[in-house]
Amino acid sequence: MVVDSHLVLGGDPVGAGVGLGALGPLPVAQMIALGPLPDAQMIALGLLPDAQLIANGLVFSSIIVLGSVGLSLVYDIADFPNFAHGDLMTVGAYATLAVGGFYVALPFPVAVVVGTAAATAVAVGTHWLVFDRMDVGPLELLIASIGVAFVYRAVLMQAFTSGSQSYDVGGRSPIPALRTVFDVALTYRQLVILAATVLLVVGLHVFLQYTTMGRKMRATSANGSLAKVSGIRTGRVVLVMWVVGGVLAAVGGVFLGLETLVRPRMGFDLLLVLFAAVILGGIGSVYGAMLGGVVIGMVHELTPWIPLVPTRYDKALAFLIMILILLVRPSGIMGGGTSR
Amino acid sequence: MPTDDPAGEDRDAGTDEPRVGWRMPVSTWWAGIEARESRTLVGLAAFGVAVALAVYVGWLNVSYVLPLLGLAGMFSLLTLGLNVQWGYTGLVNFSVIAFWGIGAYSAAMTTAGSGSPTGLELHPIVGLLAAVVLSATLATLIAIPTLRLRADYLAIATLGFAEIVRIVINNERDYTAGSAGIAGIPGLFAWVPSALRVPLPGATLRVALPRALVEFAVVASMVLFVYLFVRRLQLSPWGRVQRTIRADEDLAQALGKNTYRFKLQSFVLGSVIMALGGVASVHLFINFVSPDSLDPIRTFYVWIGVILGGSGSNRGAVLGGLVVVAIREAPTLVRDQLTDAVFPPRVLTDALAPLVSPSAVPVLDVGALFARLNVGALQLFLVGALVILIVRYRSEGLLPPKRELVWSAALEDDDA
Amino acid sequence: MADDGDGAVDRAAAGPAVDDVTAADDVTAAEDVTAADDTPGSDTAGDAAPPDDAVLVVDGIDSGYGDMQVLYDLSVHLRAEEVVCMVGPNGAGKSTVLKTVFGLLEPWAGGVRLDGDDITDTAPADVVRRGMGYVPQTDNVFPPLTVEENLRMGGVARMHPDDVIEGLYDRFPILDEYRDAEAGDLSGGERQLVALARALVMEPDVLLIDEPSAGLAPSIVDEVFDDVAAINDLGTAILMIEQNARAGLGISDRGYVLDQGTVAFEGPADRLLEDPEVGELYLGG
Amino acid sequence: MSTTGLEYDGADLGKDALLRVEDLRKEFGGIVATDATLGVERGSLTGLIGPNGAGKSTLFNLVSGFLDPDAGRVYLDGVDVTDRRPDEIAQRGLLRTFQTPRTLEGMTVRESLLVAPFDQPGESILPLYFQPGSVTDTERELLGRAQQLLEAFEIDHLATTPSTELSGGQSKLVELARAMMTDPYVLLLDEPVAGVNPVLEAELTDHIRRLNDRGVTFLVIEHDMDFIMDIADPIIVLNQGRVLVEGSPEAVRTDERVLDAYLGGVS
Repeated sequence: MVVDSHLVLGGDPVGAGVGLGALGPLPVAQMIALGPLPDAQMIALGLLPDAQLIANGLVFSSIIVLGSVGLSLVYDIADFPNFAHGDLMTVGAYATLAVGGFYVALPFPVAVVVGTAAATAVAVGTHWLVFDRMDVGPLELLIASIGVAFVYRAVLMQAFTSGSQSYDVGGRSPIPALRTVFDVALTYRQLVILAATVLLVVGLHVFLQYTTMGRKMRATSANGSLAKVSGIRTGRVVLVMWVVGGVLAAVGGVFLGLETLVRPRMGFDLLLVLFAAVILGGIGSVYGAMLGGVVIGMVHELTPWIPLVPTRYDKALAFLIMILILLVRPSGIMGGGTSR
Repeated sequence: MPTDDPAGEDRDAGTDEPRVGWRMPVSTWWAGIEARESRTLVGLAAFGVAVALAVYVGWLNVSYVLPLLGLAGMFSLLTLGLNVQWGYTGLVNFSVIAFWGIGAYSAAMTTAGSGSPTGLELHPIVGLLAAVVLSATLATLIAIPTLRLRADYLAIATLGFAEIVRIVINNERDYTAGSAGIAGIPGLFAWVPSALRVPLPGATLRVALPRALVEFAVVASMVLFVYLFVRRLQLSPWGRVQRTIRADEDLAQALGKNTYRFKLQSFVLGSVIMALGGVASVHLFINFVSPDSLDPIRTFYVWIGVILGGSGSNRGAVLGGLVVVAIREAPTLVRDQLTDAVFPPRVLTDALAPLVSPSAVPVLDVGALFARLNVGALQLFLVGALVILIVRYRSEGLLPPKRELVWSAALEDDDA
Repeated sequence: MADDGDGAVDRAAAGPAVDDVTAADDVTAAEDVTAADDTPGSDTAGDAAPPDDAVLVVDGIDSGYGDMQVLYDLSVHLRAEEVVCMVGPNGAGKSTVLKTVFGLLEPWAGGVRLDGDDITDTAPADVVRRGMGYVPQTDNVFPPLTVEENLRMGGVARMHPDDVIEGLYDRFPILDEYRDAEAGDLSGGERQLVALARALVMEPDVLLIDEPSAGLAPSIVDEVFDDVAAINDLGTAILMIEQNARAGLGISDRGYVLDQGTVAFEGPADRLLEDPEVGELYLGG
Repeated sequence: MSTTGLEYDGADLGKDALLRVEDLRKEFGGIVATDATLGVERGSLTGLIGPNGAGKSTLFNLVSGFLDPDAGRVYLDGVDVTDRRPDEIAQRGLLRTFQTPRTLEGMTVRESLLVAPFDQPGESILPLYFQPGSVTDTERELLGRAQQLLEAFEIDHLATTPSTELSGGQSKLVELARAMMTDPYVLLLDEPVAGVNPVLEAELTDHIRRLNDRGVTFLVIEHDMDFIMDIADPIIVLNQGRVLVEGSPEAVRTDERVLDAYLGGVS
C-alpha cells in the first residue's frame, strides 16, 4: 500500500506542495519544519497584508509557469497532452537531490545544473524510447504518457524511498530589508526562484524570437508539414523541444522542492494546475501558458481573498477556473493555438 | 471461479456459426472459438488449475486466495464500467476511482454508526440510492462542458475531478472523517460466522471461511449481473450507435444521431456502475473506507484491466479485473517468496567485495535490494510499464470483442 | 485579417478589372512568342526519352494514397530555366505529381531524377538541400512568424541566407515593406508572394508550385503570375500546376494536360489552350 | 464584394424547391468560401460542379449543419434549418455522404447499415430491458431491410466483412446503401465515384438513377464530368463561392462562362 507522505504532515493533508505560502508569511518549508503555527489560521483569515499574498502568488506562479510552458510546447508540437510532465518535474527535483546531498554532495547550484541535465536526458530518452516509436493517435499517446509518469515515479520511490526529503541548503529566512520596507516576508530562496524564473522566461523568449532554432520551433509549431517542405529537419526540432521542456520542468521541480519538500508525488500533484494554466492560456501558445501560469498561480495564492472559498480548496479553484474556461472559451484566453 | 464465466457466454454474438446456447455440446462451442481466444482461454484455465493446485498442496492459503478473488470481482465491476465509457464510446475517464469513492462514501456516510462523523445508521438501500444519484449528477456535471470538446479535454477534466473528490473527502472532516476514514460500515453478511465447525456424528466438519465464501458469491453474482446488463447494451442498437461514435462521430451525426446525448448516457452509466462497485466494496470484505483508497493509481489499474483485456470486450474487462489483482499482488509475492530463494543474502557481495571499492558494495547487494524492495514502487512500475507496452504492442488486448455484435434475438428467429 | 483581405481586393479592384484581364491576355500572347524562342522547335519530345538538358525528370511513376492509385505511369520533364504548367480537370492527380516528386509521397513505381541524380524516396528536407523548392497550395506561410522570419525558414539549410533574402527584398519591394509584419496578417496575394520567396531563399534550380492562384481574388491572380514569371527570370526552372489554365499556361513555355492520372496532351503552352479537345476534357466529352 | 459580373438571379427559385439556400455565406480567414443562393427541385438529380476551391464542399457542410454560416438561410421542404445540428437536419430527411469514405472501425458492413435508421426503440436504454420484444421486432425488420439493400446493391456477400477491409469503391456503395436505410428525401453525395473503378462506377450510376426514379432528390458533387453530365440535370456551376450558371448538361457544357471558370480568365 502506498502511504502518501503528505498525509502525515498534519497541517495540510492534501499535498503540502500546493499550500505554498498560503498559510502565512513564513515560507511553507520552514513552517513544516516547525509545525503549524498557532496563529497561522488567523493570519490566513484576513490579517495578511495584500502585498504578502501577491508575493506568495508570484513565487508559486513562477513554478507553474516553468511547468506549463514545457507542457504547452509538447502539447502543441508533439500533439498530445503529456501526463508525465508533472513527474518530469519530480525527476528534476530528485536528480538535483541525488547530487546535492543524497548520494553525492555537490554545491547546490552545481547540483541544480547536473540534476537539470539528468532530467532533460530523461525527457529526451523517453521521447526516443517511447513516444517516438509509437505509431498511434494522440489518445493512445496520452495513455502511454501516464505509464511513463508511473515508471518515473516508481524508480524514484525505489531509489529515494517514498518519504519526503528536503534540500540541504540555506536561505530559508525572510530578507530583513523587504520585511521592513514592504512588510513582505520573502526568503532568499524565493527571491532566487523569482529571479531565475524571470531569467529563464526571458531566455526562452530570446531563444524563440531571435535564434534560428527558436524560429524553427515556432515554425514547426505553426505548420509542421510546411516546416518539412521548407527543409527544416523537424525531428531535430522536436528533440530540442523536449530539451527546452525538460530543462524548464526540471528547474521548476527543484524550485517546488525548495518551497515545499521533495516527494515522489510532488509533480503529479501539480499536473492538474499545469493543465489548468495551459488550457487557460490556450493550448499551443507558449506565451499563453506563461500568462495562464501567472493567473492560476495568483488565484491559487489569493484564495484567502476570495469570499466563500476556504483556503484548503485553492487547488480546486484552479480546476473550477479551467472548467469555466472550457465552457466559455475553449481555445483559451490567448485564443491562438491549434483548435482542432 | 469468475475465470470461467466469460467463456460460456457471448456465443450468440457469432452469426455465421450455427446457433449455440447454454446447452450446446462443448465441441461445438470450442470449434467456434478463434485461435487467439482459445490460447487466452487455455492460459486462463491453466492459471486456474495452478491456483487450485497451489491451494490444494498448501502453497497458497485459501484465506489469502479467496479475498483476492473477491477483490478481482470488485475490480471487474470497475473495468466493466470503464469499458462502457472507453470501450464502447471512446470516452477517456480518469476519475474511475473517484466514482468508486463516491459510491463507497455515500454508503459509508449513510449507513455507518459511531465510526462515522455523521452516524446516520440508515438502511444500506439509502446509501445505494445516494450513490446512484450523486454519481449520476456529478458525472453529468463534468460531462456537460467537456463532452462537446476534443477528447483530451475530458481526460484532463476527469483527472481534475478525481483530485477534487480526494481533496473534498480529505478536508470535510465533519462529514467524511478526513484522512482517518470511516469505520464501522455494516457488513451485509456479518451474521454469517467467519469460521464454522459443524459437529457430525463421529467427526467435526470444518467449513473454511463461510462468510468470505458468501461474500465472494455475492460479488461474483454482481459481476455476472453487470456483465449481462452491459452486454445487452453492447449488442443493442444503443451500443451500435456508441461504436459508430467511437469510430467516427461526424458520421454518427450525419446519420441523425444526437451524439452528445449518447456520449452523456455512456459516461453517466459507466460512472454509476463504478459507484455501485464502491457501495458493494464497503459492505463486503472490509467495512472501512479512507482517502488512501482514492489513490489515482487505482484508476490506472482499471485502465490496464480494460485495455489489456481488450477495449470494448466485456469478457476482456472481467479478465482484466483478475489481471489487475495479479499485478497488485505480484510485487509482494516477489519480495516475500522469491528473494531468499533466488538471491541469497550477501552471496554476490561477498564474492565481489574484494574486487570493488567498499562504497560500491551496497550497490551490488542484489539480495538486499530485493529485501528492501519498495512494493508500492514496484506496483507502480508494473502498472506504468504495462500501460506503455500494451499501447505499443498489443492495443487490441487479450480477448478483443467479437467481429460483429448483433441483437441476438433478432438473428435467432431469422435463422429459424 | 478579414479587413486585410477585403482591403487587398479593394485595392486591386480599383482599376478596371475587365480591361486588366484582356490586357493580360495580350501579354500572354506576346510571351508565348518569346518563350518559343527559348526552346526552339523541340516540343515533340513526346513519349521519347527526356532531352539531355532536362533538370527534372519524372520517369513513369505510379503513385497514390493508401491503396488508391492516382497516378499511372506518368512521365514529365523540365528543362533548365523553363516554366512548365500542368493543367487538367479536378482529380486528375496534379497535386499528387508534385507531392511524389518532392518526396512527400513514395512512388509505387518509377523514379525521379534531379540534375541526373536519382532522388526517388528522398526525404523532403534533403530534396530541399539538393536544389528543389516546393510551394504548397494553401497554408503555405507560417502565420505567427514575421515575413522576415518566414524567409529565414526557407533558408535553414544555408549558411548565410542574408544576402539572398536582401536580394529578394530588392526584387520584391512589397516584402521589404512588410518584413516585420506577421505573415498571418497579410492578404492572400501577399502571402502567396511570401510563400514563393520563402522557397527561393535556397536558390533552387527547380521550383514546384501547387496552384499559385488558389483561394485568391481574380484581380490578384495576375499579380501572382507576374511574380512567378519574375522568379523564372531569376533563373529558376518552374513546374507548376494550375486550375486557372489560361493564366498558368499564359506564362509557361510548355504544358502538360493531365487526365485520370496520366498525361493526356503535352506541347507548347499556347497551342494547348487552343486545342478544343483540352476544353472537352474539362467539361466532359 | 466581387464585381465580376457573375450574377445569379435567385428570384426565380421555385418556391417549392425541396432544398433552398439563400445568400448562404461562409468566410475562412477573410476569404469567402461560399456565398450562394440556389435551389434543388423536388425529385431532381442536381449536379454541383465547379473548379477547385469553388466552395462546393463548404456548401455541403453548411447545408448539412456541420458548419455554421456567417449569414444566409437554408430551407428544407419549407422549414428553416439554418443553425440546426447535423443530426436534426438528418432526421428531417437530408442525408449526406463524405468525400473520403468513412469506414467504421470495429463494425461490419451489416452493422454499419443497421445503425442508420432513426429513432430505433433499441437506441434508448429502458426498452432494452423492459420491452425487448419491440427491440427484437425492429431489429428483425431492419436486418431484413439491410439484407434487401445489400442484395439490391449486389454487396450482400460483404455483409459480415469488417468495414475497414472494403475497397474505396465498395465503401461508396455501402455509403449509399446505408443512407437508403433511412428513407431520405434528399441525398447529398460528395464525389460518389472518386476513386471508383469503371465497373463499380457504372453500378453506382445505375443505383443513383433508380433511387432518383423512386423519388429521392439528389444533390451530387462530382469532378468526373462524364459521370455528372451523364447523370445529372440540372447542373449548378459554382465559382468563387457563387452560382455561375444553372442549366441542363448541354447548356452548361457549351456555356463559355463555364469553360472560362474552368480554364481561368474572367469573362
